[in-house]
Amino acid sequence: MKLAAGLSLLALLVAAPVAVATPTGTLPPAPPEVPAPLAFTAVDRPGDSGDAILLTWGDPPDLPADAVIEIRRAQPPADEWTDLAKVKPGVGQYVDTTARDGNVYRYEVRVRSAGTADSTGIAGAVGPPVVSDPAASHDNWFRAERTNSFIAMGLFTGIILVSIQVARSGRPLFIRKIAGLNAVDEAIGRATELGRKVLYVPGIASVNDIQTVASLAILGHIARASARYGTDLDCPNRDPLTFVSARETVRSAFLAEGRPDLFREEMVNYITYDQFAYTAAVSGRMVREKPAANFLIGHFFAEALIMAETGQSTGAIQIAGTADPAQLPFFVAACDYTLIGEELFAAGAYLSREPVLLGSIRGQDLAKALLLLFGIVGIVAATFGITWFATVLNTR
Amino acid sequence: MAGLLDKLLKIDRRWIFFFVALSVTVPILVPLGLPISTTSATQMAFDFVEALEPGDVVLLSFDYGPSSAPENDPMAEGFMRHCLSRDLRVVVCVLYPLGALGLANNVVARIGHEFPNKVYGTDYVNLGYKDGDRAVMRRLGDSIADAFPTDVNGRPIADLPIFHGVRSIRQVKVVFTAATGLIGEWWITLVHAQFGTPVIIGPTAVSAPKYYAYISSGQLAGMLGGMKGAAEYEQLIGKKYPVLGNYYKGTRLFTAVKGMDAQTAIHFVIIVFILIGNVAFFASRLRQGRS
Amino acid sequence: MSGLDLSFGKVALFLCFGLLPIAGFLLGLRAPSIRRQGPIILAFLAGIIPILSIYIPKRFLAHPEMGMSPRLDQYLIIVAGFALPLGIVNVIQNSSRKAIRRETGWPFAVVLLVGLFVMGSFGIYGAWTGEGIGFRVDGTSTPFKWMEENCFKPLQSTIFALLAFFMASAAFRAFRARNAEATILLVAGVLVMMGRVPLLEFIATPFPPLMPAAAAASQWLGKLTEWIMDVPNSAAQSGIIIGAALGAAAMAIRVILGIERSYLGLGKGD
Amino acid sequence: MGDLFGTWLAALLTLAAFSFLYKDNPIYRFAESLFAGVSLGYYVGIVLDQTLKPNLFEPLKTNFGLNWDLMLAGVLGALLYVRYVPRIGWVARYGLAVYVAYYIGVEFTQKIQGEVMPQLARTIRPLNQWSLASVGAFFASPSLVSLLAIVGTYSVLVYFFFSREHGRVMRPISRLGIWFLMISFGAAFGFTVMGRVALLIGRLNFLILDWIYPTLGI
Repeated sequence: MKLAAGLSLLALLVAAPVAVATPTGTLPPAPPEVPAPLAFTAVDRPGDSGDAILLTWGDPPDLPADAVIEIRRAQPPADEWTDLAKVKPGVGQYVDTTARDGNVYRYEVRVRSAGTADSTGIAGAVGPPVVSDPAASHDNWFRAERTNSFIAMGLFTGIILVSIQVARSGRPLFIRKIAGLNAVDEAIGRATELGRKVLYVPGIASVNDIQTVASLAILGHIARASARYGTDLDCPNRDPLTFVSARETVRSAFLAEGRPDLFREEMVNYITYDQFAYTAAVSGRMVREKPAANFLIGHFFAEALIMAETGQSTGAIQIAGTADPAQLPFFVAACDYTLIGEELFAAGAYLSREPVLLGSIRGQDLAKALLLLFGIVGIVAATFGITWFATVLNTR
Repeated sequence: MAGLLDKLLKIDRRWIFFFVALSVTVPILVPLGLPISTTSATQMAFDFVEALEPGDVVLLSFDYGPSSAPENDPMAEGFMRHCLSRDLRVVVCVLYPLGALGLANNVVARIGHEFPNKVYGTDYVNLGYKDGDRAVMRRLGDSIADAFPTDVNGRPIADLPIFHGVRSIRQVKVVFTAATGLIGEWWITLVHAQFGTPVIIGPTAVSAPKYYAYISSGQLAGMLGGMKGAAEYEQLIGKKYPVLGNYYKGTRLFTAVKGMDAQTAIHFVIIVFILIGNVAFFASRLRQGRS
Repeated sequence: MSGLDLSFGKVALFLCFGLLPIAGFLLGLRAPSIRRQGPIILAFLAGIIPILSIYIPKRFLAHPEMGMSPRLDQYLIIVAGFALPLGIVNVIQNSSRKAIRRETGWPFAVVLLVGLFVMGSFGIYGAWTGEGIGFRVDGTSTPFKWMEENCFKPLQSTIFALLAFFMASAAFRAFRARNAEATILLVAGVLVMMGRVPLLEFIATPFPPLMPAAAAASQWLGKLTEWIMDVPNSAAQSGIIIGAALGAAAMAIRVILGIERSYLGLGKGD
Repeated sequence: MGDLFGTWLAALLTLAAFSFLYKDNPIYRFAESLFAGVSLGYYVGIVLDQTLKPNLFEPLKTNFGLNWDLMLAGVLGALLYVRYVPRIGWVARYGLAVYVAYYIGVEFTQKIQGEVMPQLARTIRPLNQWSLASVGAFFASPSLVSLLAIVGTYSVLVYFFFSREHGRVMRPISRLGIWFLMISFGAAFGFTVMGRVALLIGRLNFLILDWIYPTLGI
């Protein structure tokens, strides 16, 4: 390579005076040693909070190997250019995040190649600059790349709200029988006969966890049943916020059954925040006080197994429910009935016959039907080569 | 035969406990060195880190507690050793409240000693614990310094050289979350989904099955599933980097590969227990059927 | 006052989450219905801002320094910090009552309180002096770190390690092939267990000639396990994820729009 | 963990916790209560030193002008504790509302954009790649794997269909869904055995290698 460069340098030196001597001579002007970038644009970056300008350009075809694209910026009316960045070929774009809303900028892009000699024979030739129109950054109203999830969320919210409205308007809504739930009243009845208490563990997650909120709905129903039957209820808590909500739920359940006298504060009690200190305390209570029925409903983590196995060894009837796939195997294997995954949410609706819950279950089923339809149509289309259905779901 | 099985079923639970303790203790005292096969999810994770270039910034998040340290510690240590061996910049943070901070401090201190040429604040940093898990993740999307104004010792991170050229999670090449519970999943469904940062997860074996759905949907760049995933990873980095290989062979400390011997023994015991339990169950049902 | 940075995000959040609760408190003293409406309006705002910021990048909402949403995220780190030890007040109430009244098991309540105050004061000491709660600069452990390493950590990991024993006893007594579903569960479980560890090599250790056959069979079992995890398991997990996600999203809509209020302790009626 | 007294304390507490296996006894309850207290004290430490100090107190102290509004976050957090004040306990609802609704709002974005859409996209695959060369090749053909993935996911979705009784068509599909669910629960069960035992291995490793061996000088 070096020899070739040296020779071409020599040839240039020889030809240089001739070229200089005949600026408009018969020789066609030598093509610029280094080409200029193509289709250079500078616009506000779309879908952002401002302070950013997007530069795009096409790499010219015959780029020298070691070429680098230099970007410079000036703030009109001032005409002095400041260097901004150097970008390798093949990228084709650059985002200037130092821009500030309210200012107008002009950008200049040119190719610099250290290896190629420029017209004066010195290495480091620079191609002709391409200057952009003036551009100003501003914030945008919508992030277009997320249109698909925006539509999906809007559609789903619409379906849910309409279903809830339909449910509230009094139309009877059907929810299929969930096996685990019929056992709930049977379990409380058994506890009442044996004169032993019912233990309800609402999971260990906080009240911002959706399984916990569903569990509280079921706790409300069980509290109303134990108020009717006069059964003793014990609800040990691990999370302080769940504890407060659980106590309010049980208190209002006893009130709703007209038996506030039966409600005792310590029915709903707080043990500790730590997962395993709480687990040890609850399993100890299962062994010592032998409740007739254990409900393990809500969001559980590793402690599910200890409680399910300990409860099973005391011979209590156990109904479990969680949406976490990691704990379901143990509940399925060690408990009499298990609410699997979504059945936990459906159980809240089934028990309370609450229009809002029934309506949202209907809405979710409708959404599931739409997803299934979309999927099946997508699969058929994909088999015939149309991939739009999968790509439209890509989220960023 | 049936009488024996019934007597077997009635045996005191503590005999089972004794047998379990025995079958875990013996392999610790007498290592067997059984072979460990590599699964594709671990190979994906290893290849992803191998493809990173020196100077790239990675985030190692401690999202587990002492209750799953024997599974997650080897993953976190293995990942940090792998990254420092490839001259990557490792940023450590902790989002799990239950004792994760102590584990992170131990790992960072131990690995810091193993790599004397690596400088705290330039090659690796420990940002400590922060409350608010998903609120922290959302702030990382804009600026790491907003979520973690200081490192674990209270030193402002603005003047740490490791953050040169890195403002938010978008400049981080991969997030490795050693996780139990939900925080690991949130890195996928929040940080990867909204900011695009690739995620490798090191879940406990309990939560590993769920992440196979995320691998097949392309939302995960790799997974080290439970102690077996950690053992596979230790073998892969031990083979590629002789320094690490010698460490893992020579160390007295606990490693996932050593743990796998005891895992094999206990798996054998539990399978036998399940078989005996079910044989006895069917025998008693057969007898009830006849009587 | 002049030195305050009154950028839009901060002022807007102050109006929404500062003045509104104060107004709600004052009005609520007399009008009980406001005690319910106020928090529900606040919940709507706190829930809708993070969602909108994903789609509307406008400066007032999503700009890293000026926007409402990033600033709200910064608030929630602090609020979550306050929420974590919330149980302390209740535990101190219960334990001190139990200790003072000598109820059954009161010595354990004393132990709890001692553990709480010792560890809590080490934490406060570490934060106050700036020594922190991890390793000091010279590598020695702060008192908080010492307690964490030698008291908190062994207790938590050991209580969890009990699970291995309960797992074994459950395997022995509880995991029965009672019906078709439980049978599939157990068969798949045992197959996966055999494919995840070098089980056949372990069995073949005392009989060296069988080792190559065991290794080959083990290899095949490993492939079968990976197939079970990659195909049927991931398909079912995906179905569970989609279903549960729709349920969670529906619940989120109800909570943000104030339809679901049980978490505030408000029954459906009031 | 060089210090001897620390290791001995850790070992004795480990044995105290293991004593629950023998039976529920006072030593275990001592460990259980100590653990409950220390864990709550632990949260005071990490919240104060790692969150409130760097994210609330320091910014207010060093640059009050810029961070004056963080006081509002502190007030909202403190509001959570007002519930223990009689009479005005209801004010705590404001703090609770912000805390719960914010995280549920964030969860809403995760569920649709981060879970439902990618997982649905996962099931949309072409079914035209079959290789009939041999039985082995057939079982490995990509479209068979895709078909199983699709049938598995969709049958599980049909199982979680509640607003209509599972009639002639839906009953077999939902039965198939239960079978897929049980395979995944079985797989989860197999994985969990390893997970649980790992912790026992860790503890016995600690007792043997970090306590007994050094004490015996091995």
